[in-house]
Amino acid sequence: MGRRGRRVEGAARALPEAIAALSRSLPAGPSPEIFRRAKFDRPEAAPALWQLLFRVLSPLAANNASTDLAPEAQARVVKSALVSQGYPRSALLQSPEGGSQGSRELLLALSWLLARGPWLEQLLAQTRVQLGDELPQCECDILASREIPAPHVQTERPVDLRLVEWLMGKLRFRWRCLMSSQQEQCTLLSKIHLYTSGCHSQQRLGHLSVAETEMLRDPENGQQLLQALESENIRLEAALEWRRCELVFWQWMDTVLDACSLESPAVTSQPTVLPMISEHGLRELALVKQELQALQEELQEVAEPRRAAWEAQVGGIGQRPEWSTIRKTLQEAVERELVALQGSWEPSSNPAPPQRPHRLVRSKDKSPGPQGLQAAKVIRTLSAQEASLKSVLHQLQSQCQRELARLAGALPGLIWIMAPGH
Amino acid sequence: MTQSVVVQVGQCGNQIGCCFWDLALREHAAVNQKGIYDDAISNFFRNVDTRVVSDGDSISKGRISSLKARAVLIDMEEGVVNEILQGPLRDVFDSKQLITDISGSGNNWAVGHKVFGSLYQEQILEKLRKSAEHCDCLQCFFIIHSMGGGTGSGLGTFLLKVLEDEFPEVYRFVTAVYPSNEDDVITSPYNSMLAMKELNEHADCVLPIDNQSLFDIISKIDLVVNSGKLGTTVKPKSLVTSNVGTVTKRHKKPFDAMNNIVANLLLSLTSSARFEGSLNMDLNEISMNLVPFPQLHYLVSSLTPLYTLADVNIPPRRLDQMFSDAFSKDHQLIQADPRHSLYLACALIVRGNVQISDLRRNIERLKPALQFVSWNQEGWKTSLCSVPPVGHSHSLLALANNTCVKPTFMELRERFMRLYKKKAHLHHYLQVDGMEESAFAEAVSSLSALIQEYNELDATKSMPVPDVPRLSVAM
Amino acid sequence: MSIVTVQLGQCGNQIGFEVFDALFRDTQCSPGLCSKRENEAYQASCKERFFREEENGVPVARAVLVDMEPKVINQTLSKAGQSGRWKYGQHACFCQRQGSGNNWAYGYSVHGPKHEESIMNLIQKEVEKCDSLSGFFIIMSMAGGTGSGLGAFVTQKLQDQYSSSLKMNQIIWPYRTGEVIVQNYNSILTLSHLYRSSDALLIHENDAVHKICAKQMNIKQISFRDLNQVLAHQLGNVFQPTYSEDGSSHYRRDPLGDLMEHLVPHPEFKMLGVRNIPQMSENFLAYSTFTWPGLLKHLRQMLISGAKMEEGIDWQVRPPFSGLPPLGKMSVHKDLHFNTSIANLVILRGKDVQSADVEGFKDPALYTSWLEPVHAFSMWKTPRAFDKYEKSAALVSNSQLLVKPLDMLVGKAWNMFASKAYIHQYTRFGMEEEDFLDSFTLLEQVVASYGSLGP
Amino acid sequence: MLGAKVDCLLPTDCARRLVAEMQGALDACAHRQRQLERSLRVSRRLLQVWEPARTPAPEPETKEEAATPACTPNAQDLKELELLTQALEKAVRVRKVVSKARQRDRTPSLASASNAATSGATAPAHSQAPSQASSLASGARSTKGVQRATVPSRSADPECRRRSRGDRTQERTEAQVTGSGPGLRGQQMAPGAVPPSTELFTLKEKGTLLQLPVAFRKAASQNSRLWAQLSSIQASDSTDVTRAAKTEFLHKLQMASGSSSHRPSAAEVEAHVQSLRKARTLLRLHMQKELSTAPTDWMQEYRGLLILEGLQTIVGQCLHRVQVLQAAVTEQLPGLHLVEKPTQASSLGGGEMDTSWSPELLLYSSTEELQTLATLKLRVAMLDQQIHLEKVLMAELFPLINTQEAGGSPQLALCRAAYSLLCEGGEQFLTVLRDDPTD
Repeated sequence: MGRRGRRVEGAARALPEAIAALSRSLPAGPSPEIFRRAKFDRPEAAPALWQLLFRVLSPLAANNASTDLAPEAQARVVKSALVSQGYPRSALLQSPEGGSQGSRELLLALSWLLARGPWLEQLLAQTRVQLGDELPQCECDILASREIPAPHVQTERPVDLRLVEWLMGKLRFRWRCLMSSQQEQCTLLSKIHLYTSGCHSQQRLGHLSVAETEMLRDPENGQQLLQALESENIRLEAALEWRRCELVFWQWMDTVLDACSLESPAVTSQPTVLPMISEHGLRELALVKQELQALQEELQEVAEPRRAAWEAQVGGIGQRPEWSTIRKTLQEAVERELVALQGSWEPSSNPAPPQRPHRLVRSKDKSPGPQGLQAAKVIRTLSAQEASLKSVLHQLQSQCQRELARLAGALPGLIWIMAPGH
Repeated sequence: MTQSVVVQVGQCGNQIGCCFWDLALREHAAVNQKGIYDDAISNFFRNVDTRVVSDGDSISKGRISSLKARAVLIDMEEGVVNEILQGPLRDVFDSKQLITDISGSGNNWAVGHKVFGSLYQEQILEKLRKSAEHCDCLQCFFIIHSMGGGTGSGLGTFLLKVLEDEFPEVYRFVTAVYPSNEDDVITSPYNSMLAMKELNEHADCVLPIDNQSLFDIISKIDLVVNSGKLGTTVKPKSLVTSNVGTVTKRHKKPFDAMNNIVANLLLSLTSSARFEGSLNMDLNEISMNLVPFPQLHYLVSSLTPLYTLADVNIPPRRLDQMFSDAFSKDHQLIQADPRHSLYLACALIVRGNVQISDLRRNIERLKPALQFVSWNQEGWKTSLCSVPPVGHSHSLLALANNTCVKPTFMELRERFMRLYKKKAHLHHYLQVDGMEESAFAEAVSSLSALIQEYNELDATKSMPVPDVPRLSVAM
Repeated sequence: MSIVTVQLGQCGNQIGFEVFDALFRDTQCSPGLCSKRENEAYQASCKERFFREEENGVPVARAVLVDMEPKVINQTLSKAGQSGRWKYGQHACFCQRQGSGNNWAYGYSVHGPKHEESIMNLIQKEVEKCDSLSGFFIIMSMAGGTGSGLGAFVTQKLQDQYSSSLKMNQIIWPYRTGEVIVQNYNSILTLSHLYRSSDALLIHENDAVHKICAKQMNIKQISFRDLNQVLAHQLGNVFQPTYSEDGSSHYRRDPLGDLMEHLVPHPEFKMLGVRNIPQMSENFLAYSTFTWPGLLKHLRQMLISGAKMEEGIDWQVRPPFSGLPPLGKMSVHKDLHFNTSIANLVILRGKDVQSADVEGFKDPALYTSWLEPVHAFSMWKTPRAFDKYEKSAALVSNSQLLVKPLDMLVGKAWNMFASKAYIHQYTRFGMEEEDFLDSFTLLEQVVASYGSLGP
Repeated sequence: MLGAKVDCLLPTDCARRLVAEMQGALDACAHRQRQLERSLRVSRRLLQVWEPARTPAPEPETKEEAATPACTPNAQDLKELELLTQALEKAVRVRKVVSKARQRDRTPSLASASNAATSGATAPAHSQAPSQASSLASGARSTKGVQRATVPSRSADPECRRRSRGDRTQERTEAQVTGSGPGLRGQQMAPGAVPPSTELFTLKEKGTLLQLPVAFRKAASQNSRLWAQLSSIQASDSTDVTRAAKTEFLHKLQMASGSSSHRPSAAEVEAHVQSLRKARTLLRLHMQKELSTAPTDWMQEYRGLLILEGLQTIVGQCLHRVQVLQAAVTEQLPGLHLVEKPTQASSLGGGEMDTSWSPELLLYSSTEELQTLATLKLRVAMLDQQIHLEKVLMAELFPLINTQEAGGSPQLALCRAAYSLLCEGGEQFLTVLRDDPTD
């Protein structure tokens, strides 16, 4: 205690400031006093923390769609979100829903989130005021929601495969509709950029964005935009401050953890908790496994005879003096190639699509414009991506075709006539 | 806009052609009041500035300066062509469009086809090319000739082959006048038979015309006119027999009237291609719709109402009568009865103030009485041209691909065989260089094959034809 | 969003003119009882879709005119010019001197490739004038050569070049008793090709429209112009602005896309028929009053009995198992005439449209077993009256309505094909018998698929 | 009638999954579409004639709209004139109210004050105005402008006339000049830089004259500075001490929760699955590339062999990873550590590498380029979605087809639909003909 004692002493003033900074940087963050009370697991601190966690963890809350959810429901959302992110402590998960208990556990959960990475920054980024024009960050995320949504209409009637065809057709039309809307949006954006060129105070931007132009056209909205921007600035300042002095908070959290680790020692099983992994995830996993196994078999089929042929042939080559060096270089080259290949599916080594927020800027061709990502470069990356996805799709389709053709061959007395072009 | 070139061969061809140009000029004069050279006129005429010596230049737009017929006149005698050149139509032709000889073909197909054919091939080709050069888009050659004589049938059919080789894309419509039974040319069965083979092989469409039928029609018109019934009066501005432009001015000459009918047929046939209408019919549509098999390209035509062919002012009868008449025996331009034979296809080319509903109504009305081949139960091709013949409110030209042409061909074969069995006059033909006897046999078998095709179709007439089993979809 | 119309051949150009004229006339009509602002929004929406502005203020149709011979195009241009209200673009026409001669193969294999570049350039120029392109409306007949053959070719090229834009073909089905003798060949070739390259085939039968002219419009001597005007009226009723579903104050941005998404997502079912009510001569209109329940009742019966117009509806036809008491012994047989739908779109325009009740169209018995009304039925509306009618309703239906005509058409063409008649006319231009067989196969499938919808 | 009716019904589970997947995809598209529509509406409005979104005078039409639809078109002109006069009078009143309100309250936000006052006067029509305005074409707009400019010449008040053109901008500028409240942020907002013209204009005509207000400029530059600071501070991540403290905290928390091992979370599994999926795709592509090139000499032959064998090894590793994951997920082997370090791909809680938070510029040079870019993005997303659906369909349909009675109608129906969905992306269809037409 002695060694730590001095530190805590020194941090006596710093701690409230750090917590205050954290609070300010969070959306509707609670007062430092709440944090203090939570350390002592005081019930009055719980509701505020539930609220906070709900706000930062629920995607619904981000849309302001269901902030008026019942406390129990909010708690459920918080718990399942924490579980899905792998929060290890079961004490919180077992706590009664939305009650006033467990404010310390809530504090721990919040800290856990903070400790794991730039969570605060991500929160800020999620709600950032958009001034510039952007293309959607990654359309994939928007379109391909991997979660299975609950069907709108729980159909009582049996489903005919033709309904699936119908829905697929609808989807194709929606895609095309998106395409043309997207085209229009580009046309309009580009016009606005062109018409306002030279207006922006920041030289490197040159022209106004839609938000900025809209602000000029409709001052009332502009007022709101300005306010939003200013409050974001306040939160950003707070976040910076928090970053500067968070150490003291973690030291303090240590003491919090010490306080509670005695209370909830060994909860071995997690009976009440929601399933850790969705059925969907498991099925996906099984699917990938199947495909990998198929690939494995195919590789075996081609590799083994080649190896045998090679062994037969190698007798002659193996005698040559230069062979061993050549073999070594080849092996190294292949290894490099494969390592690079392996690396290409690790997300960290995949900077291709710009993950950073970006702002669309129209720049004149060939003029030495501002620094930034060139659209042409992104287009190249995307084209490559598109081509590879296309080939994947075609490959799947021809796999299906082979499979169905096999079936067709087995049926006598019928002629299958495919669409022309096959 | 497309253009057509008329090639008139022999005495008969040139006489009909002459009528045609006269009527065509008058029709366009009536429609085109402003004297502007337009697309419709350009179909048959080119506009030439006579002040410019160079002949090649045609004027494509603007006022009509001097119209020249898109025609090539061919005869191996000089008489008819000279008459034309001295007559009122002399301005629409010039010497560069003519090919004449003085010797004549002597009613011998072989002389026309083989002798004059090889003699004049280059010259003919040159004139044809020249006429084609004057066109923006040459679509059709109308070849007019008789079957019985020597020049028309011989050189006329020789020409077909030349056209086919030189202008494969351009349609060849032949108006062929068949000799009547009382034909005074003894060798006419030979000539016709030999010509038939050429028509079978090298024409896209043949409109057979029978002199006898034309004569009957004229008689009927005369009867109406002379009977004094119906308060008929001679129309001052009518198109037909008061043809000042033709060779002779004698009204009573039946050939003039008969030629006029044929000229009218050509005008009606091309009306929809020349003038506006709510349902156009281009010339290339005719063979497309009416020729189901390459050989069966003989189209029986009928023109109604007949008074459009006469100088008389008969009060218009019901419109529907016009449609009924077109299918009656008396109105056909060959001796045939389409109503009692089998239709392969039928076209109705309507001019004047007639609407689609009139057309539909009449087709529905007439259909039950007509027999169509099983696979073409609704084989109607229709067109509506808004410009009627001069002086009339409407008219109808019916073209039928009908097995009723068969008797004409059979009779022709019979008459031929009667001579051929005796080898009568055969030597006149065999003397001619390049003419061999096998040509006769080949001509007969060609015609017989054609007759056989009609026979086979006729055989399907009485028996019910079951529908061919369709492709059967499993699911 | 804008729609670029491509008018092909005599029929396509004549109809195209009437369609634009009808659309424009309607925007100039007295708006009935809707507010001025409302009316302005309606006009603006229509204009954005079908017209563009030019400097001198005369609206220009977003259209490309294509024909292989000049007569009809010249006529069409001058008619539009004379109207003084709107006009066609100065360089929006393409014509040649010589038509396709009723020969599909000539249009598709000769004219098509020969003039592809010029035609596609014209279309592209028109497309570039749209801020936002929804798709193409291609008007053509299927009997002739230019409309059908070149139309199929151009549609194919549009599919290649503008794959994400929508393509709707307005097809004129020829008189059953023949306009063109080879119409059945041309038709099966057209339909089968469009089934591959187009998104929706909106079909008008000349016979049906003719009957409407005779029976409903009381026209004695019916001209093509009369037919085309009825048709244009029906199309206007479908494509003039209606409110979008979510908010009631916005006009639908992309009617073509919405319509297709509702009606033709399935690749085997692309044929659409249009019915509208009321349709009558102006003389009678003044003496007539309509109620929504009355109109909708008639429209529904037209749908289920497969009637093409209001007059002569067979009231005996009942949906199967609809819970209504059967009408004696008759009803058993009448079921056979019941027209099963895949999907329907009802469009209502005019006074009190909010009060109109379309429940009758949501009966599951109307639809094929595998599609529920929630997927199969949709409704558009606007209080703005359409073209002199205080109230009017249109129905765009993907149903068995056209399967019988199609079956007959295929049968006739097959008979002709079996005798090999006219085949030489097509093989001259590079087609093969195999091509015919492909077309027959596809259409037999379409017939079978539509046929198997029924109860 | 014409065809036999054959259903191809799906088993419940399969049906539920397929419909849910399709519906999900449809909803995702619809969602994106709505987003786009919203931003399109804003952009479109910007390109139309500029005038204030809300005119001080209530438009006569709105009044008419509210009125019963009994007014006949004949009397319309008269009525319009009358309404217009009324509206003008009201405008004067409103203006008075506004200025009074400003003097009385000295509200910090001018906008809200005038807004409240105006909306008080014009009641419900307001909320609709902007959206309706957006759907008006420029043509219709300008005529209206002209109309309004000419008709009220009856009104004696010249200010009224100018006002009736509805140039809110002008009003605002003027208000700012007269009001000039000290240190009010809201007032600095006023776009004094908008060309001081009373004329309506479009962005195309006068867009280059626009200028951003000072207050906004300040806030914006501060904003970007702060983001940059945040990025840089995070890149250095304060001190190692802090990082160590955090790590220790996490460790202790883990220990304190009773389970020392790391159990994968849903997000992690998802990340793994995603990377495995990508791995599988790339591996297959690589294999095909290798197989499609014929070796020209023995060196290449050897190289190809090595690659194929190497790929085999990698696939084996991946399979192992799958097994470990499966095991960990189903908890059959508690406490087993994953062989590879879990990738940090989950949307929250990872990505220490990517630390820049300030926006990067994405430079484009032409509309076409922008369109290409956007289209490609969308197309990639769509392909992704399509591939996903394809796999789901494959997984669900093939077992089904194989269990059906061979050659039976249900199987045929199933095959046809499956062909269309699986091989043609639902665009084309297959015809099955009977070989024997007599049947």
